[in-house]
Parts: sequence; structure tokens; C-alpha cells
Amino acid sequence: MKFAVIVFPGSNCDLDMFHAIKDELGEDVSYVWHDETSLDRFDAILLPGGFSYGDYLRSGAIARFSPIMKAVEEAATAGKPVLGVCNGFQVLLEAGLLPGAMRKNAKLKFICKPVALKVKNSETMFSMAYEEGSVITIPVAHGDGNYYCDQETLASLEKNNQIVFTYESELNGSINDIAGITNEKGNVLGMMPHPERAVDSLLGSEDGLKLFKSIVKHWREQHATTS
Amino acid sequence: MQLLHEPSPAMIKEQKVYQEMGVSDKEFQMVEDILGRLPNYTELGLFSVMWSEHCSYKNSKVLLSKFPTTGEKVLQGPGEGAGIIDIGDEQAVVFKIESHNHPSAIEPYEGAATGVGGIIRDIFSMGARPVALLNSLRFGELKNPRVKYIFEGVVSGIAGYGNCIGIPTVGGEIQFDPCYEGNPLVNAMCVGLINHKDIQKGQAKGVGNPVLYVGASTGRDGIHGATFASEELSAESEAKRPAVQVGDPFMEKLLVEACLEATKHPKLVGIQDMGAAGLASSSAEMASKAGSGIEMNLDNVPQREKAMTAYEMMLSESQERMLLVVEDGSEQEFITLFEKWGLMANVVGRVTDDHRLRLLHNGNVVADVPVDALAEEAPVYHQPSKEPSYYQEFQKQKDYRPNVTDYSETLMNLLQQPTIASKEWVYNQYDYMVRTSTVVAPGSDAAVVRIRDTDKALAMTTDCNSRYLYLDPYVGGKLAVAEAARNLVCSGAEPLGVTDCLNYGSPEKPEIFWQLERSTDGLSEACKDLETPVIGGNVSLYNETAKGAIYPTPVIGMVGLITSLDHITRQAFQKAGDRVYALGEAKPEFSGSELQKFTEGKIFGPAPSIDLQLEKNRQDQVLGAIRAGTVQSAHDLSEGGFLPALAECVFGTDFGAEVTLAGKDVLAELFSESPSRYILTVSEENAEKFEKLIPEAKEIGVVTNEKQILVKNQQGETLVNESVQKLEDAWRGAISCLVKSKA
Amino acid sequence: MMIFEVKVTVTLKEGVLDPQGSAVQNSLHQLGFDTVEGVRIGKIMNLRIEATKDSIDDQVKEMCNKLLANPVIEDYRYEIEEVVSS
Amino acid sequence: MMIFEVKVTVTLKEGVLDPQGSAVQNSLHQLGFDTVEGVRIGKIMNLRIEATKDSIDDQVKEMCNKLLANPVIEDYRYEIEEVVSS
Ligand SMILES: Nc1ncnc2c1ncn2[C@@H]1O[C@H](COP(=O)(O)OP(=O)(O)O)[C@@H](O)[C@H]1O
Ligand SMILES: [Mg+2]
Repeated sequence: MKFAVIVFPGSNCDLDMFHAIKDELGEDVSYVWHDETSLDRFDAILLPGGFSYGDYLRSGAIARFSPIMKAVEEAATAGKPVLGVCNGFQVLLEAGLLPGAMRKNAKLKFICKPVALKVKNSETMFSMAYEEGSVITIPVAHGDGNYYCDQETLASLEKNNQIVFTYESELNGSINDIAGITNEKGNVLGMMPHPERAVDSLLGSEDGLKLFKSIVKHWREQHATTS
Repeated sequence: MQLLHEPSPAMIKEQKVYQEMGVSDKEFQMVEDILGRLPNYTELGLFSVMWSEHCSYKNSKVLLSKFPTTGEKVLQGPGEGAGIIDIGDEQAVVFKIESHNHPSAIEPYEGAATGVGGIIRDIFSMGARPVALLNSLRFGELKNPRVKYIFEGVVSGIAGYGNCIGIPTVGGEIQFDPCYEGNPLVNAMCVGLINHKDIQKGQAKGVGNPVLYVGASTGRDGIHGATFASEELSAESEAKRPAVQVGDPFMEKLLVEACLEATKHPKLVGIQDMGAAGLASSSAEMASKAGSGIEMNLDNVPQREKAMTAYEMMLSESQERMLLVVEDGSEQEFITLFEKWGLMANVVGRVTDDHRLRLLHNGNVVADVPVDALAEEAPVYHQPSKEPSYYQEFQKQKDYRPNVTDYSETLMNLLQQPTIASKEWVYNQYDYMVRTSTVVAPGSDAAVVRIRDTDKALAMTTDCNSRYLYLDPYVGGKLAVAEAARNLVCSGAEPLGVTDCLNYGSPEKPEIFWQLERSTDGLSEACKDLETPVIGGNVSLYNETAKGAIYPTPVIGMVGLITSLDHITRQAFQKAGDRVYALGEAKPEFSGSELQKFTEGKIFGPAPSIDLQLEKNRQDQVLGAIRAGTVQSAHDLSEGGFLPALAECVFGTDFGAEVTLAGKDVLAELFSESPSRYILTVSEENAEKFEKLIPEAKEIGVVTNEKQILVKNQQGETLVNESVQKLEDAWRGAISCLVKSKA
Repeated sequence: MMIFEVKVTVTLKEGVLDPQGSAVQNSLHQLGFDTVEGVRIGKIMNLRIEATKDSIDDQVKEMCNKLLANPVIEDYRYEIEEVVSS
Repeated sequence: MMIFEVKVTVTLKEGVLDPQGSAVQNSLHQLGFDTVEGVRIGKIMNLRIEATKDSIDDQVKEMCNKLLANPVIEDYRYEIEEVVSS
């Protein structure tokens, strides 16, 4: 399976994402620079964390206009898995590929620490290796992770089972403690916590690895039936 | 064209304009002699910044020369942007610490942020990939609203810059004391990794080679920042303050990536960051080191503001700028390289062979001065030194012993002292995990960062208990180095070398100069005995306000090598049933201790004594025992002594401890801060092996499954029996509680 | 072609909680200004644009919709002033 | 006692680097708005304050100096409007 890690000017978790896929998951992965225009050769698209364009104005607001974002949109439409982590999530929100928006953390401070997450939906292509309702430990590191959407959107997120991860305890002010959501189709996931930082027990947790394994498992299943 | 508001050479001399720039009468005469004529305003500006303490070390040079700076593994000692030490496999570690005290006192967020930005540039300008940041901070007591404002601003400034650029901030230290009230200390350290073949130098070699200016454009920021950092803080400096520098970490992130690509380019000749004194110091130093000269046309310097003068452009401290010298004819290749990263690169000059820095502006020569005079020939002063009267007094107060009746209560109190309390309010704002290599995060004795694709890791720490340095700078200097090394050893590392940041009051006061002299003697001796050469550092003097000078605060940044990931050791207990050992003797030394500060509200008396040979032997023993695989956890004893250290070992774990004190003097056993001591735990099956390796270690108890700390005296009477939860809550909450509380 | 000075004000939509505003309000209360209420914080952006009189309004609107404001949580307003052309 | 609506505008002093502004300007250029120049970004704060007519001005000034603006790098301006008193 071939993964793409999109690199925007100011991305800084690109390396971590790359190594998670290459060294821990053992799959094929390449960096894709923001001014490229095609993602056809990839099976899954990863938007890493960091501070694209310094996160000036609003997190992700400037990056969404990068040339590569058209290709990301196409990949999403084509049903390929698209994962945005932290800044990647913010970019997906700004691009309208996921509903809602981010505000500054309620206490206005950057928060970096491992947190407990609940797996709310284990039926997505990103979470099928987890047990529904299980609690996993994955680090967060963000200043603007306070998720907002209006009541109508929230109701539809809930109805369609689009909320994949929630914080076990109040963290940053996010509405309903939302940590990660998918689009309606379920092939675009945005999440603030960093699964790519939780793939090696040497660094404290391996709980993020199952997320990437889910993507691979889903893809293999798909390709077993279609090929 | 001479701008109207700039005084003419004659006026400069007559009206002693140079004094406003911090140039003395004598120094002005030297400039006149060097040039053989009167300097114009721009030239005087160049001399004034290049001869400031910050750039020339004119008051501290005589002291720095005492440091041991060489060693088998030292690839680059002091002199370049940062020092370099070999770590094997054709790799090396690059590190350096620097102060940004004065800017942070005035604008804490931007002051601290640009401090971080500056030290990162020192590392990647050597060709190294920055992999970790640390800091060392000093503030007044957290009761004062202005102190809180500065504390919060500094921490978020460090976070703002480091997090954005994506270099993890993995460790540091913070001390709170009234002496830092008007004059906080903000020292930032950066650690980088490099392959031997990529090592770069900041040299302008090769006559005719183009000089490239890269990065942010130049504004009127921080003009005279360097001289400013070389003066005492006063109400006047607040008024004198030019536009404060604002950092742009996004720009620097692009610069890091682009410059690291450039340093791999075979046609790069030299590269240096524009730090203090900006374009003036980078150009003069690059030329002087190479034995060449530089001619620059300032019209080609990218400018952010209108109508900038030569003086302003040369002295501006706008951030995120680099100066490169490349092979003639290759300039377009570099310009294209930087453009790919969205950065501007301009040819601003050429290397010459006449040893002069010549500046053109609007078609005129606006400065023409010998580069060596600027970079190398600053005057050197040996200031008069005098032992302060307090020192002899302190030496006599040997018998001080605090009165403690309730040990549990004292423990609770000490754990809530901000200097001892958990610093997570601070480091949870830092992204300490980005780059996914941080094996030991903030919260242990030292941070540990693995080196990808090897079985090795680096341990790193910053340390300096300035209270001891105030009581006795000579002994305190030794203690600071010893503590740093001990922290590394506890994590399983062999200490490699030191970068130091010497923060003091005004060297023109004999008592302060005495502190500088005595403490650098102590530091030098300890660095020699512990085999940790000084490979770079920074001096920050004039840290004074109307209320007086800060404690002498030579912050030690130290890096160590862990040769196998299996050796990585933490301070936290690992398993119930493990044996607890105490290593080292607790002497009844309480002067300068946290307990003295708490009970008396001030410190006095002689500093605790240290035997460096014993320190070294013990470090070797502990490291040997760790490498032999016999040690489960290791923690060195520092502020607060044994009891707070024991508590720290169980915090964040599911364990408790049951111990019996190793000696009879209960107060000393519990709270003395005698150096060279450790708490070690060892699993049952390794106990025999461990005891052979460290026969002096005394078994004092066991790690338990109950979250309780139980301490008995030698008669078996219970001295402390406290719930870990209660202690931990107090310790974790103390700083955020102080920050939030109303003034 | 003329030069315009444009002032764009972006504020959070009513009903969207404003963490920065609340923090400022709390701090003001701590400082003793306890009658301050409903603090809301927004952004103000000043730009100079060269354009024709006809197109300027559309241009600014487009900038706001595309980049300067996020319609999910923010509202915007703008003022356009003509400056003496150079 | 009356209620006032206060609008404080905080902008970076001239000459102080504004990385946000530059980033927005670059981005606007890339979006094709290439005649946009000199983008500077500031903050706007709206507050409601209960006060007497005499004291309101002093109060706002003090808030600005103490908290709302950072006089080292920022300038501020404010407008006070009286609203129907409660
Ligand atoms: N300013 C800071 N930034 C990051 N980490 C910090 C800072 N201050 C303290 N820490 C971390 O908190 C822990 C305790 O610090 P300290 O009490 O100074 O340890 P020690 O006494 O062992 O040197 C260490 O892991 C240290 O790195
Ligand atoms: Mg320690």
C-alpha cells in the first residue's frame, strides 16, 4: 500500500508520520510537496501536524489553497482514505472537507501531553482495529484544538456516527469533547491527537499503531474483493 | 550622503556622542588611532557593537581562558557558532546556550521567543540538524503580578517559537528568587546532530566570492541590542528601547530546511547567522576568521522600512537572517535553492583581500574599517576584584541548623516551593515530543533523545543552583557542574561536554568581578575533574537593577551519550518489590538549602562542600552499575534533599516506598542538600551484582504497591507516613495555583 | 486605477464561545474592573489595494469569503477608503 | 451608573514586524490579488462597561495600558458609546 505524506511549508510532524508508516507499519510512503498537483499514485493520503504557513491568520487557512489540496479533494471524492492529524485536521476543516472549525484552546495555552481517548466508532476504515468503547492513550500537542460546530451539524455528526474519538475528560473546550471526526462517507478523518506519536513503546505508547493498521486492513479487504 | 540627523565625525568627538553608544573615552581614542582619522557615525556604530561585552567579551575574556576546552572528542571548541563533540559512527553532537535576559525583561513573549530563534540559528549554521531545545529560567517570587506576567510571557514565548518550528523543548530548569525580580534570566539551549562531513564554518574565504544575504528583510529592530545587553537595566533603558524584535518562527522553519540543504551544497564556502549586532558582526567575523575582507553594497540589503541608514542596517537585529559566502558563479544555484523554500536570497557583497569591511550606500563609501580591529582587537579589561564583606561572614556561620518538628508538614511545604514543585504547568505548554525521538520527557533528571537509526541516545540537562554560588561562588561553581553531570549519569549517559551561560551583575563592581573570578575557577576545576570540556557558551553581564545584582548564575548546559537504548534510566520507580538504595553521605549542611530558604526567608552561611574526586568516582560507579543492567531507577538528590527526592521517585507511578534512614542525624538525612548523592532502585535478582559494583550503597527499603510514603528512623520509629496522592496533588498544583492566585 | 485603504473587521459569530474574550474579561475582573462584561475579541486587518472603483468592492468581498474570514464561525465587515492616488 | 459599549483597537506599532500580515499578504498574492499591499493585522475588542460618565475614559485608558495592549510593541485607540442605561 502506498501512503503520501503531504508537506506544507511549516509542516513539522511530516517526519514523524513518515517514520510511523515506514518503520513501524512497514508500508511504502513518500513525501509530497505542497505544490505538486497529483496524488494518483497513492492509496492513502496523510496530512501531518505542524504549523503550515506559521498558522498565521487561522490554523490551516493558508495551506488549504496549496496546489496539492485539489488533489487531496479528488482523493477524498474517490473514496481513498484521507487522514489529517492536528494541523492536518485544521487544514481539512478550512478546506471544507470536514464540517466545523477550530478555536483557540479554552484556556488559551498550548497543551502537550498524553491523553486518554475513547473510541466512539470502531467501524470506520481508520478505527476497525480498535474495540468500540475502548480507551486508548495518544498524545496531543496543539494550541487551537477547540472544536466547534453548530447544533445542527453536531446532530448530524452524531446521527451518522461520524465522531470517532472523544477525550475522556475535558481537555480544550471542544464541543462534546470531540477529538476526531470523519466526513459522511467515512473516508476522511480529522483528529487533533497524534497517532503517529504513539507507535513505539520506547516512547510510551503503541496505541496509535492500530489506526494505521486499520487503514491497511481496510485497503487489503477492498482489494481482495475487487481484484 | 550624510543624513542630517547623524552627527558629523567632528561633532561625535566634541560632544562625546560615543558615550551614548557605550564607548568610553579611551576606546574612542583607540578607534581614532586604528583608523588614523575620526570615525563617522556608521563606523562608530560598528565599533560600539563589536566592542560591546556581548560581542567581544572584553570583561570576561580573561576568565573564559581558564576553561578546559579540548578533549579527545572535541571537534570544535569555543569560537564558532556552537561547539561540536564526536559521538562515533561519523556523527557528532552540536550544542550551545545563550541568554536573552534583557529583551525578555522588557517584552517577555518576544524576548524569549527570539532567544530561542537565535540559538537555533547558531546550531544549523554549523550544518547541524537541531533536535532538541532546553532552557534555564530565573524569575522573582511568583507573588508579584509583574513577575507572573513575565513568567507567563516567557514560557509562552518559548513555546510559541519552539512548537511552531517543530523542535521539541525537552528540558530545563526554573528557579524563583527575589534577586531576579526586575531582571529575569532567560537562557535557551539548542542541541543538534551532524555528520562529520557536513561540518560548516562561518568563514568568508576566496577573494571575489559573492556574499549572500538570506531570510527576513531588515527593519529597525533592536538596534543597539548588543550594547543594550551590556548595560544595567534602568528606567532609562526602557525609554531608550528601540523597536523590539519580533520573531517569525515560520520564517525560521523555512530557513532551517533551506540552509541545511545549502550546507550540503559543495559550493557553499561559509555560513553564519546574524545574531547580536546583526550584519555588522556576521560580516566582520566571517571576514576576520578567514583572514579576508568584505565589501558590501547596502542598497542590496532587503529592507522592511523606508529610508534606512547604513548605521541602522548594519546594527539592526532583525531576526531570521543568515549570511552566506558561496563560490563565485554559483550564486544563482543558491538563489534558486532558497526560492524553492519561499525565501529571498540577495547578493550583497564580495570577499576581498584587503582585510577591511567596506560599505557602500547610495553610491558612497559609508564605512571602511579593518575587520580584525572590529572582530579581534577589542580592548580586554581585567576589572578590579574584591571579596565582598558578606562572604567572610557566611563562612563563619557553619553551625546553622533549622528547627523542624513535623517532618510530614515540612515535606508538604517543600514540595510546594515553586523551585521544587512540578514544572508541568510550564512544560505541558512545550511540544516536547515532536520529531518522535524524546524517550525521556521533561520530569526526570535529564531528558533523553534517541538518535534515529542507531542504538544510541543523547541525554541533556541545564543546571545551576545560584544560591550556592551566592554563598560561595567557588564551591557553587563546582556544585553546578557536578549536578549537571550527575543528572546525565542518572539517565544512563556519559557526560561529554559543557556549554555555559554566565549571568552576572556588573563586572565594573569589584565584588561582582570577584564572583565572576571565583565561580569560573570553580567551574573550570569541576569541568577538568569531571572530564567535561567547555565547548562554547555565552556571557550576560550587567544583570542588575536599582535593587542590586542577581545571584551569580552560571548556567551549565550539559550533553551526555547513552551508548545503548537499554541503558536509559529514569528517576521514577519501576516495580514493587525493588530494593531502594541510598548512595552518598548526608552531612548536616543546610546553608543555601530549600529548607533554610523556607524557614528563614533568606539564605546565609557556607555552601555545602564537595569533593570532586569522590563525585567523579561515584558517577563512574553509578554509570557502571546502570550499564551492567543492575539499576531500575536512579535519581540524584538536589533541592530539598532526600525526602522530596524520594517523593519525586514515586510521583507519576503506581508505587509507594517504605524506607529506614541510612544515618542517625534525622534532619540531615531528610533535608540536607549535600552533593554527590543518589536514590537507586534495584530488582531483587540484581541486588547481589549491584552491591558488588557499588559496595557503598546502603539498602534502605523497598518499593511498595501501596501509594504511601513511609519513613522510619534507625530505631524503627515512624517519622513520615503520608499518602502519595496528597503529596503529589500539592506538588503538581503548586505553580498553577500561584500563577492563578490574585496579587 | 486607484489606491484604496481597506479595513476588514472579523469577529466571531454571535453564539460562538470566545475563549480569548473570556480570558480577557477574567483578567480585567482580577485587576479590579469588575463591571466589564461581554468581552469579545476580533481581528482587524488593514490593506492597501490598487483597483478600479468598480471592482474594489467585489475584490474585498472575495478575499473575505475565501481567506480572511472563516464563515463557519466568523462574520466580517469592511470599510473602503479611497486614498490620493500616487 | 450607565452602560457603555467600548471598542478598543490594538495595532502593532509602526516598524514592528508583523509576520501574520506578511503571510496573509503573500497568500492573497497567490490567490491572484496581487495588488494588495502593506497588510497589517491587529485586534479589536468589544466590551460593555458599567461606569459613570466621568470615570469611563480613565477606566478604559487604564485597562488598555495595563492589559489590553502591550505598550512596548502596540498602539491602541478606543471609542466609547453610551447605550441605554439599565
Ligand atoms: N523551564 C523548563 N522547561 C522544560 N522543562 C523543565 C523546565 N524546568 C524544569 N523542567 C523539567 O522538570 C524536571 C525537574 O527539574 P529540576 O527540578 O530542575 O530537576 P533537577 O533538580 O533534577 O535538575 C526536569 O525534567 C526538567 O527538565
Ligand atoms: Mg536531578
